[in-house]
Amino acid sequence: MTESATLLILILLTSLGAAPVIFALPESAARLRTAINLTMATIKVALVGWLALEVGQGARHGLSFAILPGLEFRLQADPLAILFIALSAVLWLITTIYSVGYLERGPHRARFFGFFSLCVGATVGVALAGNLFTFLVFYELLTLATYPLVIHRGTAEALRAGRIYLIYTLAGGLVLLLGTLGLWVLAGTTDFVAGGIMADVAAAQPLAAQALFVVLILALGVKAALVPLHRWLPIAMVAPAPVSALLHAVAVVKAGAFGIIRVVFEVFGIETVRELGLTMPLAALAAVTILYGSVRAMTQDDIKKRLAYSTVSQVSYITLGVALAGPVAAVGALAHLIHQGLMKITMFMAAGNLAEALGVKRVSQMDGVGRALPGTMLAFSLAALAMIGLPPLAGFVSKWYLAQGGLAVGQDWVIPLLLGSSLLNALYFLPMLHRAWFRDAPEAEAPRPRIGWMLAAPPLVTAALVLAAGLMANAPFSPLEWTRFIVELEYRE
Amino acid sequence: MTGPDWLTLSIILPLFGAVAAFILPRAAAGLGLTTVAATTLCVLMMADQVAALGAVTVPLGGWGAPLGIELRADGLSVAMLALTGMVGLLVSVSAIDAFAGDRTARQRQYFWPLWLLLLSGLNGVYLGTDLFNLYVMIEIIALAAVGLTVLGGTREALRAGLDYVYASILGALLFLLGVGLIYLQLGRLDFAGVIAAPPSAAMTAALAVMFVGLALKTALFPLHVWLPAAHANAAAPASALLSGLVVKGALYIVLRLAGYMPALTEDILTLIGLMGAGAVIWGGIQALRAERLKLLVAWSTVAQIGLIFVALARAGERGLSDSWKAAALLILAHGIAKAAMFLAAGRIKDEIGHDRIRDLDRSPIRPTLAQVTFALAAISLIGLPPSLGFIGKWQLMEGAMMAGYWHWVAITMIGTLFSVAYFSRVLAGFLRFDRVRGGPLAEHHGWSGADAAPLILASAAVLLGLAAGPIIAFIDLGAGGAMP
Amino acid sequence: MTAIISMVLIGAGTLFFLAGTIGLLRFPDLHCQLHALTKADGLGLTLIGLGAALLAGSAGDVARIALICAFAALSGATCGHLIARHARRGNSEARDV
Amino acid sequence: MSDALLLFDLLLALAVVAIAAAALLVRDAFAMIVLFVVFGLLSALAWVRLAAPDVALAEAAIGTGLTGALLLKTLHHLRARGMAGWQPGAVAQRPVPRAVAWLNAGLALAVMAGLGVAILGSPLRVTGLEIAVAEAMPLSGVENPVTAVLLNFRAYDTLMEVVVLLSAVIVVWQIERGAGPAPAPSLGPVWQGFARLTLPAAALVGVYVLWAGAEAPGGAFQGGAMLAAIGLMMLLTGLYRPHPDHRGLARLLFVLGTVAFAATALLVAGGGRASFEYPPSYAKTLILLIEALVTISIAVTLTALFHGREPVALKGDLRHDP
Amino acid sequence: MTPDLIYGAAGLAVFGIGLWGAIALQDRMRRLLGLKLCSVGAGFVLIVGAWREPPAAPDPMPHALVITGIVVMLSATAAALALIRRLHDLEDADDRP
Repeated sequence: MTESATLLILILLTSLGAAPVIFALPESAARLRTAINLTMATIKVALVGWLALEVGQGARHGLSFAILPGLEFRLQADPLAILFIALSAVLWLITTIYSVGYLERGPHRARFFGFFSLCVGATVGVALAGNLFTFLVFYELLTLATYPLVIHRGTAEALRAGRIYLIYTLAGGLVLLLGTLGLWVLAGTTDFVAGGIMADVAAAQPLAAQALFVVLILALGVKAALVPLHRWLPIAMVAPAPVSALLHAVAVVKAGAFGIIRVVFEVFGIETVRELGLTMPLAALAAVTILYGSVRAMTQDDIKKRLAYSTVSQVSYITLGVALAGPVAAVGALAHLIHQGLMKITMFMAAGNLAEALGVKRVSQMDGVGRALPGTMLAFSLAALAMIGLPPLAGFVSKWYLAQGGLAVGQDWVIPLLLGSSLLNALYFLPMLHRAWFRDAPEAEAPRPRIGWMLAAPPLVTAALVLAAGLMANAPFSPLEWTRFIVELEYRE
Repeated sequence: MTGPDWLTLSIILPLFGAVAAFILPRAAAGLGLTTVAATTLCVLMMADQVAALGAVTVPLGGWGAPLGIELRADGLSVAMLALTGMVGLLVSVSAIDAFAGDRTARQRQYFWPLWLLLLSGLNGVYLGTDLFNLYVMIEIIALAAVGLTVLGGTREALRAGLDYVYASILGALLFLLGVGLIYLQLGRLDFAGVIAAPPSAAMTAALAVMFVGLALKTALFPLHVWLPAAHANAAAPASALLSGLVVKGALYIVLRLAGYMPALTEDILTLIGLMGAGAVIWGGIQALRAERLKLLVAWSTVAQIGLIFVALARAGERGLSDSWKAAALLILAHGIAKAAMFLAAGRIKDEIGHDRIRDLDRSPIRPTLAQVTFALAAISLIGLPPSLGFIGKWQLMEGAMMAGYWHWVAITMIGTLFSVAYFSRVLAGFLRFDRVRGGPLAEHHGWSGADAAPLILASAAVLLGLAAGPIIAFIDLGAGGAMP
Repeated sequence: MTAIISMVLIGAGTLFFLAGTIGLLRFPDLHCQLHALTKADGLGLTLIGLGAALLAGSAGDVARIALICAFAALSGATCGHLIARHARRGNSEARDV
Repeated sequence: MSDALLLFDLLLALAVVAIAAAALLVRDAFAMIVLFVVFGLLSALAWVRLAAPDVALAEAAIGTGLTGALLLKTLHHLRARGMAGWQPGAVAQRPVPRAVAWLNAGLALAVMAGLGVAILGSPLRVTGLEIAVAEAMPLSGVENPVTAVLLNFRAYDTLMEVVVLLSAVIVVWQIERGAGPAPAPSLGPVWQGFARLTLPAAALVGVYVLWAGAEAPGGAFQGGAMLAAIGLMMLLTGLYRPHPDHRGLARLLFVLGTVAFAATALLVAGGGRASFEYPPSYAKTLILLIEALVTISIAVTLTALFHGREPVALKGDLRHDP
Repeated sequence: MTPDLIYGAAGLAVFGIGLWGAIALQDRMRRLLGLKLCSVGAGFVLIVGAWREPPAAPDPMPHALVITGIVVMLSATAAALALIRRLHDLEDADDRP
């Protein structure tokens, strides 16, 4: 089981190890810092690729050492972990390029990149966690690493947002600690085992098991931005663009969703959850979040807030897929984990470019933006259409599987829900596209602002990935293929 | 054995160091540091002796337990000695820098003899098994600690020092009265005698008086009034020693007695827990209202000590045989983290010039290394993973949950929330840049060699959580019934 | 026989101490009080010393008692002198004594 | 005959408790100190009645004599500087509200009552360690059991006690420094004559008490206290004026006792003997050697504690120490 | 009614009075005196523990402990008094303009 732990440690070290080095670098050593960042990111992508290959062939790397009698700090690389690491590694590389360009002359860059790589390290840790205890360790580390990034600008408003963010996420962390302790007391172990460990406990004390499930979902729901606990996400948009791009669209939010997947599949086991009658409430909560998120998104004039609310609703697709408790729905959920990440990061980077180059922050100011920044807006439009669910693109694939999953399990109401939410998506994305392309810029033809390649290229690359994920869905190493591989493993036990 | 054993050496060596530092004031710093290093070496040698043989007992003067005094090193005592050695060494390194200027020549001259006497007293407490001997050791610690408190020479420090003297003398005398009453009952004063004692009303009364004395010395909630002023007004290395190590001596004795007290019934434990809970809440409230950084850190000591007593009472009487381990872990975690935090606070005050929390974000100079140390120490004190504090709280809550005492779990959660609240007041001050006045922002300006020691301590506090397994295994060595 | 004589001597000595104390309480000003104390107590002490010497066993004890009486008388006188000298110098603090 | 002594005991006990209360309650500070000294002497007498001569000697010399001298010196210091006619009420601290005062009194009373009940309920006169001490006496090298316990059986305790004294002088020197208050006035010829006669005699008695400690009540602490009394006398009357150059010697004398004791403790260890275990044949000589050095240390330390400050010439201090 | 009962009670009473003094009184030197009374009270308890019926010799162990206690209490008192003097100087220096 623990063939070679060195690979895992190396992956972790590329970001956790790099952070202190970056912190120590003086502010002026910008070139050296960028070099370190980029090399580390590329090494990580390569390592993750190699790990994915090995795991593909059935190898299971792992590492664990006992902290307390019976309590282990365990890392394990199962296919589900690989899915999430691949996403964060690739996107970290792209976002590093983007943020180097974005923060050209800004202050405190050493601190920014230090915490940036700490965050990704934590995200990788969250993915690799072999039991709920290790998951909790990296979950809290993620909170601590993201707080300084949210308040990076250091203004009073940023600090207020930071305080709200901290209250929500640390409270979530505390509740997760309580949940982990409850699990440890009830089941004697907190390990993630395909098929779950709570089967017998649920049979013995159904009430305690239900309570534990609610506590865990509540704790993870904070980061997965389920409805009552989502308020921190739009407020945290005060952070600079790369932070909202990578962290609030990919790392932090996905960590919550990933946690829910782990809890439902590998702590409780899908059958136990169904027996405890908890699948329906979870699905309902997800549905409410999807609709609520979309409705709120429509009313937002600020671009980043609109994208934030859209993230709130999109992440709940994953929770919905998990709650539908069917293999096909699970594939849809996991695929959406990847697709939504790719789509949302493109849009956030595009929004960043608009703010950086044209000073456009609000939807009402987006008239004629398409001509000013053709490349960026092309990527934005592509991602928006994919998000709405246009057939050949990635969004459609995951929604299709979710619908199939719902039907397979007899939850017919899923179809109207998905259609409705797609309609809502259209309602808040299409006006933006319309303003960008079919309205001409209000004042005279402004000189075409030049933004460096570092800002222009990344959205295009991610948009291409979105396209690829949609078109070549059945290619050997496409996200969809990999999720089928995971779900097949998950349901074999 | 060819020469004096490690146990006596670890007590007498700092004594010789103190004498040398007192006689040769100019060479005090060098002598002091070498002595602390040598003592830590002694402790390490003792540690592997204990690891090999289990508990090691040295009958001083060759007279055996009831008549003479015995030194005993088991897992817990060596763990505390290691804590004192490690924290002491790093505080000493930081003190060399803190008192380097000529303005602080007098403080430099007197810091070392007092600190080494304190070290000798602490090592004596951790190795002693005779109740009266513990009383004498407590007095040495008290006197040296008062000396360190008033090292600054300011009026507030002296007034706090005076209150501290009264509290510690009264505590010691209550302890002495308890020792007297126990001698009246048993006719012997060593731990073995106390264990074997049949529970009786007089025995409970004696142990109760001793506990009140010790509660006064550890500043447990209703008797905590003297601590915040004393720790806040002392010089940085001194307050690190006071908060990090001095309080631990009395806590260790409480731990030892709690292990053997036949009379520690359920309701006494609940009372202790309630006092601890009071400390957690009151300490938290006061820390939120504290104006100055060091006062906030001092109030957080009051809260953390309360939590340690809650850990002792977490699983009631049945769980006591296991609760003391959770308390011991919390003591170790708090010792390391609090010493690092006080050193960091001292560094920040030196760099910025003041330690008013409200104006932390106004200064252009940002000693980021010291601020990072403060943040790391805060992580361990709040109890976030992977710090040792987290493992301590984990054990506390786990024990309480197993025994069904949910109120202690709630108290720990409230304590954690309070600590998050008052530490984020400070961290927000570090990370805010829009109200900077007087000169350009200098991010790397405040860095200096003096930050190394606190940073090592703070990162040790955070990373030691991963090594909790071996630590707990070590604490278990020689403990339990084997105690003579 | 010697027991009766020593009892008488010690009784007389105690009486002198009593007189000295009454003198201390009754006399109006400092000098009279000093007078009463030093004289009466000195004599009282010597008588008690004599009585105790009779009861004492070895010569060593007698020598010790003699030394005690001598030094007590000497220090009594000196203290009386110092207090008087202090008072005579009209030092403001004298009145508080 | 024995009930007469019982009557005496009762009276003495009542006197002790009454004077203790009076000492705390009397308004004038000087009267408080005088009452305290009387209380100390009476409790020493009580301890003689309880067949504890060594302790009575120590209490009279150190507990009452020296503490009384320290209190008087502090009172003089406070009065000389500002608080004339200093009454407790006059002190700036806010008076304690009556309810709290009674609460405290009630608390103290309750604690004592609880203890008293618990003690009376338990068997008294449990056989302590006297048998163990008696058996080990021949090996201890001295005849007086208390000195045997102090310097052989629990030598480690006594070493640490000397360390406490050393740390006290370090703390005192660290707190106060610079020239002392106005030098004491000269006390005239009568005093010089008296001093010339008694001080050497007192020194002789001190050494005798130290030497006698091996067989009869006495020993290092009592002898040290007497020699310290000589030191006090010389300080008070200006026969010796502390000078900054003497600091080096003073520090050496302070640490002399501790170093001797600790060094012996370590040197005897080894060859199957634990530390502090004197070889029986050399026990008496070692004990007396240690006692002598400790006595010197104690005498100098107690005198320095009375002087109360490190005799260093502060640059800013006009009244340089003469 | 044996001496040790009488003095035991007296000792506890003195400790109580000292405890009250140390807690309740506001003035610095009185609180210190209260602590010294506690120390003597504790000494009484130990000495009473050592007393045996007259023909038998008392237990020497508590005697040694009380001697140590007295010296320790003196050290603490000396330190506290030095603090009081120094604090008084500082407060005095501040009050005087």
